Order: sequence, then C-alpha cells, then structure tokens
Amino acid sequence: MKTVFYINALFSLIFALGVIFGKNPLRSALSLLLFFLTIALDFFFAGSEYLGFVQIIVYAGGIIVMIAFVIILLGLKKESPDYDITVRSFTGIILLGFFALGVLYGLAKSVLHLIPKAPYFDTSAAGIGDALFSKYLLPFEVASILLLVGVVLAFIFAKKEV
Amino acid sequence: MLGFNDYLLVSVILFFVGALGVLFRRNLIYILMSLELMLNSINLTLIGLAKYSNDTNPQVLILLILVVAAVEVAVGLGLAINLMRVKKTVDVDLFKSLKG
Amino acid sequence: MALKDVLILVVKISIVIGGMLGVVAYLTLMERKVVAYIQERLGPNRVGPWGLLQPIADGIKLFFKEDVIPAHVDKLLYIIAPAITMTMAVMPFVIIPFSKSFFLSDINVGILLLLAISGINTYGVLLAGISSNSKYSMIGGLRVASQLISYEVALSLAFVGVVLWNGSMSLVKITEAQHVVWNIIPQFIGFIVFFIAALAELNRIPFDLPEAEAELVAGYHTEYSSMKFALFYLGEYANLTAMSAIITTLYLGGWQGPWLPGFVWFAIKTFVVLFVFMWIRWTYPRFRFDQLISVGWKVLIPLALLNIALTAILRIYI
Amino acid sequence: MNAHILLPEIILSITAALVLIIEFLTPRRLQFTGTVTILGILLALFYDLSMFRNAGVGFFGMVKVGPFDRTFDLVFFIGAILLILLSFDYFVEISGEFYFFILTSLIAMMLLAKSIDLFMIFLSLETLSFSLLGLIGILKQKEFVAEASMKYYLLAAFSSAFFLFGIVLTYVVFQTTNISEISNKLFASGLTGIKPALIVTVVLILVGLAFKVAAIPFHMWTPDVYEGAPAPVVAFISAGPKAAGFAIILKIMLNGYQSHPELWSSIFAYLAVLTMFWGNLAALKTRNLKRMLAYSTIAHAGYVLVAVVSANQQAYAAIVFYMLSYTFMVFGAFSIISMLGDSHSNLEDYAGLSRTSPILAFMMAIFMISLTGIPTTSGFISKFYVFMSAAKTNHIWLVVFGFINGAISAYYYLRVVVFMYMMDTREELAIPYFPFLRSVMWIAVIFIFYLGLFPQKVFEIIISAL
Repeated sequence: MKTVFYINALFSLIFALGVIFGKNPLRSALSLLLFFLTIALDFFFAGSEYLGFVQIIVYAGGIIVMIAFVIILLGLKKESPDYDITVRSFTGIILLGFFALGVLYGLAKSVLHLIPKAPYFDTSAAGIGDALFSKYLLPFEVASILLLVGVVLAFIFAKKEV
Repeated sequence: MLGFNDYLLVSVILFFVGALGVLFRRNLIYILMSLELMLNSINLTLIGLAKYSNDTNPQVLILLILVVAAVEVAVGLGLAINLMRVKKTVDVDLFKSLKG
Repeated sequence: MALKDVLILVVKISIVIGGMLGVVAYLTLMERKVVAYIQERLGPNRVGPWGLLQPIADGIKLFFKEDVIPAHVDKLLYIIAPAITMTMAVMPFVIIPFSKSFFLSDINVGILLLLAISGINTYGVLLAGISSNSKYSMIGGLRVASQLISYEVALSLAFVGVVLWNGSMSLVKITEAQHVVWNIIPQFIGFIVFFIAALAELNRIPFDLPEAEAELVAGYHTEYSSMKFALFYLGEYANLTAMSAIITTLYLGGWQGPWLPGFVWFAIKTFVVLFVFMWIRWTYPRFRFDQLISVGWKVLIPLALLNIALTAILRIYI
Repeated sequence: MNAHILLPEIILSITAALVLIIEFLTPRRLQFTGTVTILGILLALFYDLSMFRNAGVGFFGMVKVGPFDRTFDLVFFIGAILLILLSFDYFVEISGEFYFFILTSLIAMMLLAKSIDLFMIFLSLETLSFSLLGLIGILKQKEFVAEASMKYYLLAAFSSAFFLFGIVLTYVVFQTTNISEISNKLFASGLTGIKPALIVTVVLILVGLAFKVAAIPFHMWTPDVYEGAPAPVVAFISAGPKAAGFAIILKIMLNGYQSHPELWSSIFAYLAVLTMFWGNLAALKTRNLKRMLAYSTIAHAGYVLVAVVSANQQAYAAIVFYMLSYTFMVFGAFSIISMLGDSHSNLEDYAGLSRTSPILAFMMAIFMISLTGIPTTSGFISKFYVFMSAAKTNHIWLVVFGFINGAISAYYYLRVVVFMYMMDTREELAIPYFPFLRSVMWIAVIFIFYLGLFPQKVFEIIISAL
C-alpha cells in the first residue's frame, strides 16, 4: 500500500512540476488535469469514492476545460522567456525553500497523535451529506454566498461592456 | 505501513511546489494553475486526516475547498480576460504603471 | 479473487465490449437507413443483402486509407485525442445493468462515475480541436468547450432529480426502484431536460455546432483521416449508444418489463431511444450558437432546478 | 440551531438577492438600488442593535455572538453606509452589482467577527476578499483599476492558501477547528509534543491575517491597490475589512491560544514595530495623496497591533474605538479626494486649495490633524487608549516606538496642510458641488470631534460590552 501511495505521489510531483515549469500553456493545463487525477486516486485509496469522483467532475469536467478555453480564447502560445530569475524572485525562492524546510521540521519534531473519532471510516455520500447539512450548515450557506459572489464577479470581469 | 505522516509529507511538498510556481511564473494563467496546486495539496492532508481519525468532517471540508478553488479559478480567468482586453498581456511583471 | 471469478469477469467484459462494438458498427448503417426512409430514399443496399455488409466495407476502407498526420499539429495531443473519445465512450457500460443479474459492477456512486466520464470525454474533442492547429478545428474545439460546460450543468441537475427520487446513486438500485413506475413519469421535466442536454453532450443536431459542416468543414475532426477519423466516427456512435443506455436505465426502467427477459427489454428500449435520436437529427435544423448557450442557461438549468424542487416536495409529502 | 442570532446577516443576504433582481429588472439606476441597499442595511442594523445584549452560540458551534462582536458590526455598518453615500456622487454609471458586493462584504465581515470556527473564518475571509475585489474592479476598463484588481486578487488568493494550510494543520494538531475547543484542549494538555507544529500553524495563519490587516510581510498590495482603486472603495477597504481582520486576530490568538501567549505575543510585537516604521517611512517620500494614505494605513495597522500585543480588556475596547474613529477619518479624507477626483490626487493638485475652496481645505486639514493624533480630535484619543493599554501591560518600548512614529507621521500629514495653505495653485480646479460627498464629509467631521471631545461615553459602552 505504501509503495502504491508513493508511486502515485511521485506522479503527482512530476505533474505538478510539469505545470509550473511547462512552456506550452495548454500542455501545462493537461499536466494539471493529470495532477488532479492523481489526487483523485489518493481519495480512492483512502476509500472515499465519493470525493474522488467529485474531484474528477469538478476539475476535469469544469475547471480545466475553463482554463483551456481561456488559453485558446486569449491565444496564449509558447512564450520562451516566460520566467527569468531576477534577484528579487531568487531571494523569494530561497526564502520559500527555508520556509518549507521549517514547516517540515516543525511537523517532524512534534508528536501528532490522531485519535479515532468513530469506529469506522464513513465515506458514504449519506454520511458526508449528514455532516454537511448539520454541523457544517453555516459554512455551506457561506460557500453558497461565495459562489454567488464568484459568479457575479467572473461575469462582471469577463463581459465586454462596462 | 502507510501512515498519516506520509500524507502530510507529500502534501507539504506539493503545497510548496505550488507556492514556487506562484512566485516563479509571470503568466497569470500559470499563477492560477499553481494556486490550484496549492489548494489541492491541502486536500491531501485532509483526506489523510479523515482516514486515520475515522472522521467524516474533513471530507466535508474538502468539498467546501473545492468550491473555493472553483471560485478562484473562475474569477481569475475573468480577470485574465479583462486584462487581455485592457492591457493586451497577462504577464504580471509588466504591470508597473502603479508606482506612485 | 479466485481464478474462476476473474475468468467470468473477463468473459463478461469481452461480451460487453464486443457486443457494443458490433452495435456501434451497425448503428452507422441504421442511421443511414433511417435517414433514407425519412428522406424517401432507399439508403445503402449494394453491399450484401439490404446493405448489411456496408459497415464492414466502410471499416475496411477506413483502415486501409493512408494515415495522414499534418505537419503543423501538436503530435502527442493529436494522437491521444481520438483514443480518449473512444475509451470514454465505452466506459459507461462498466456500470450499466443490462439485466437483473448481468452487469459488470455495481458501485455506490455510479451516477457520479457517469458524470466523471462525461467530464473526461470532453477532452477528446477539445484536444482534437486544439492540437490540429487549424482555424476550423480551433473554433470547433472552443464551441465544444463552452457547449459541454453549459450542458453538463443541466445534465447533472437532471441526475440530481433521479437520485432524489430513487434515493440512491447506484444504477442497479435505481433500476430496481422503478419496478412499479418508470422514472419518466414522476421525473418528466427531468427527463426532458436530460434528453435535450444529452443531445447537446453528443453534439448532435440541433446542437451539432462543433462540427457544423456548413460553417466549419468538419469542426474538430477536420484534420483527421483514416483510423483516427474512424475512431472519432465510431466514438460518436458509441457515445450515442451509451447515452441511450443511460436514458433507458435512468428513466425507462432499464431491464424491467413484463413477459420478455430483462435483456431483451433493455435492448428494445435502447433501440427506441436511439431511433428517436436519429429521427430528431434528420428532422430539425441547427441552432445558432448564442441560441444554444442561452437555451442551456436560461431554459434548461431553471427547469432542472424546478424539477429538483418539485421532486423534493413530492418526496417529503408522498 | 439557534438561527435567530444571525438575523441581521439573513436580512442582508435577502437584500443582496433583492439587489441582484432589481439590477436585472431596472438596470443602472444607482440611487434607487443604493437606497434599497441602505434600507436593508438599516433594517439589519436595527435588529442588530435590538439584540445587542443577546448572547449565544448558534449553528452547531460555528458562531458565537456577544455584545462585543456587535460593536464590531457597528464599524462595518457605518463603513458600508458611508460608502454607499459616497458612491452616489462619485460614480457616474456603474452596474448595480456594486451594491451587491457591498452587501456580501458586509455579511462576510459580520460573520468573521462572530465565527468561532477556523474553517468558517476561512470561508468568510474568502467571501470578503472576492467581494472587495468586485468593489475594486467595478471600473474594470480603466487601466489602473485592472492592474489594482489583479494585484489584489493574486495576493489575496496566495495568502489565503497559506491561511487555509495553517487551519488544516491546526485541525491535524487538535482534531478540531472550533476555537473554544482548541482553547480548552490547550488548557488541559499544554504544549508538550506539539509546540513546533503549533508555531508552524501560527506562522501560516498569520500570513493570511497579515494580508487582511496590511501588516508587514504582506503589505505590498496596499499602495498599488489604494492608488488604482476608486477612492470611496479605498476608504471602505481601510476601515471595515481591517477591523474584521483585527477581530479574527483577537479571536484566534487571544481566545484560542489564550493560555500560551508566548506562541504569538512576541511575533506580534515585532510585527507592530516593523509595520509602524515601514508604513511611516515609506509615506515620507510619496507625493501622491492616495498612495500616502495607503502607507499611513499600514502604519495605523501597526498602532492597532500594539494593542493586540497588550491583550487586556482595555486593549480590546481600544481596538474597537480605534477602528471606529479611523473609519470616520479615512472616509472624511477620501470624500475630499473623491471631490477632486482620482486623477488629481497628487500633492501639487492640493496646492492653494485654501484659496479656491476654503471649506474643503479646512476640513482636509482637520482630517490630517486627526490622523496625526493631535488633541481634541478622535485620532488623539484612539492612540491614547492604545498606548495606555500597552503601558499598563509594561510594553513601554512599544509605546516609545509608537510616539516616535507619531512624530514621523506628523511630517507627511502636515505637509498636505502646508501645501493647501502655503503653496500657490498651479491650475484652477473647478470643484462641482457634490451633495452626498459633502454630507459624508460633515458626518465625518462631526464624529471626529464628538469622539475626540466626549470619548468617555462611547468607550464605556464598548467596555461594558466585553
């Protein structure tokens, strides 16, 4: 199980690097799609079929198509000097590296003791729905407001006239 | 034996790969995609947490984070279209007209 | 899993895929015959009796044609695009129950699997359009992207109605729940929405703008030839079959029916739906693109939401 | 479930939906849509005040409402109403979604001040960021606005990803996202074994919060956004959302990690000093008034962080009081900037204003004096309360730094006054008569002097609400 997980993680990493170092925007978008699929596989491994499929539906069916659509619409092609390393970005990257090491170190030094909350792991849609509409009712409502804001915002920015 | 720490390790690494992309790229579309990487790697921690503490709640959080991610992309792409219309480029480093 | 189970599964899979490919091949003939009768012609009748060998002849012709890969295409994407289309067209049959006991698998969230498949299915057409690097294909690809995103929302909302009504996302359970009344009666609005959205998902007339011959030559597959073109062509019919089978399962009671065995009922219903699809194709004119998008967002999605609200009310008070 | 404790938010959500429908039916009737919005806000305010003393936990432990949170609401409501008034004169023709975004950002801020669940805070924060993005980008076809909204979006999304990661790691450490449960667990079992992880989570969360209050590592967006965005929106951003940011800081750090101040106290102290100095020093060299106010808002965030460090009852009240008086000061200043117009916000444009329009120049001088913190104005009183609370908890060095910064800030605030009164005008600016901008200006002046001369009553109300 561990090997399978890490092989999958390796693929995630490869696709993630493919996204951030890619030269062709469209290829990067596809790499991102494959990355999302590996994450969906992780959800399947953990036993949560529901989340895995939702992940594929939302990302593959919606988000990546949207990104690809905009890439074609804007006519973005290969841009050879798309990234260059200036002094500022270099220091940023070094700081980020130290930050990452710090986070890993901090997490490794502490004892994270997980206590099982239930006798078994409930991955059914019914279980998730119960939690969503009882304990997480208010976040759910706020998320709906957030979606509405997002829709109106995207509409306002993307439409032609003022 | 696969444990929670493996999930945590992978998710931290992927998160910072995404953050690297945000800092490193100049094209707005790439930055958007890197933001998606960051949000998704967070989901990986949550699914590990759900699995190893037999808890339903992190799964709900994953669903809601999906909502946030979708909104972020939609808004970001709308912004990109607007920028292309107004400034004819989506290269964020070329936006320097606001410098006092 | 014992060896015997594996063998049974392999046999089952080969039956499904083989049968499916056979059906798809003959669908091309069926379509041509149907259009011929609608237009008062005879249709193909030279190869074999009543033209029955026509698909085989077509197949041989396509396989032996020269496989042209244009110089300006993005090769990797160009090659995988038709493969995605064909694979994803076969995938829904993994969970469709053909009869009471004959199905490949039954998963709890079957409907989500269907949605995920149709999500990935988009990429076949989209990639074909983009990678071909020609204007017609590009426009076709763009149209596909916007069309499929718009109609997938309506499609999923129609699914929600069914899930609410039957209380399960497993296709087997949904079929079993229809043994008294088919879903088409309590879910009639949902059925209409689903059917129209399915037409759009399949890129069929009146929603076939991605490949509108009059404007775009052949849309996203303008640059394809030979085997790859055949894959697209067959993939289209495979998608059509899959969609008909899904409609049969979700709304027409699946294999349920009196006297005849379940499998026969399933086949009959699927063919009726297929026939309706073809009938529509040769009867209606094409939409304009803005009409297509506004139908999706302003008519179908509100209708689907209305359907969900009504279903919820019915579920509570009946 | 106790849903009635969120009645004001529910009223506002309904109003927001109504605004969208009105905009759909009769597009672009600014004053009508704005009036409906104000009515909705007033109704919500009425219920908010009538339930002022009602306290309770609701929605399965997601929100906890007490009188203190409702005092924060007051700041948000005032900001929103003043913004709507400013918008009547400032915008010629915009889509009515502007008011929708005002309402959603108001809802998000109110929920931020009330939620006691970390994830709830994250979602409200995202809603707030995107609503503000809508306000900033409402004139999207202008080049500056397009650029400002992009910068705001990028940093907001980036920092909220870090914030979310911090929350998730907190969830891992405590297996709960509820702030009071976290606090209980910390009291019960202490830091053994989890201290490094906790520091990591605190830092990650701080990244997100520093962005919202424009504190030092994530302040970069402020000058650009302030310069590019429409002036009324800038006033709104520097008042309400900043107060909301401080409300969350109080909530997470003071309520959640109450028992272990060593986790966050010193970080905030350094942040406060750095933020103050950076803001004030950067403001010295800029000659654009909007940009200068952006740096000054960073400096003011530093002053408020001083109160966060001292973390006693008086500090809590001082923060609310500070945000209340700051709201009036920035709205006053930006109402005058709006009158001159966004494209005339350089210092040179203000030269000789005392001759062309003496009232405006006088008012501007009052706002600048109040921002500096000179007695008889509310700016002085609010700073006084903040430094008092710091002095009481023996953070004398913070007070000293605060005073040094006050002196530095006097230079650039008073330079505006010097320009207005002692320089000769280069070109005549004909300023039309804007009834709504002027009324906002008068409201601001009245409250600045009211809070400056009779602060006791307001302060006592806030203290009693704690």
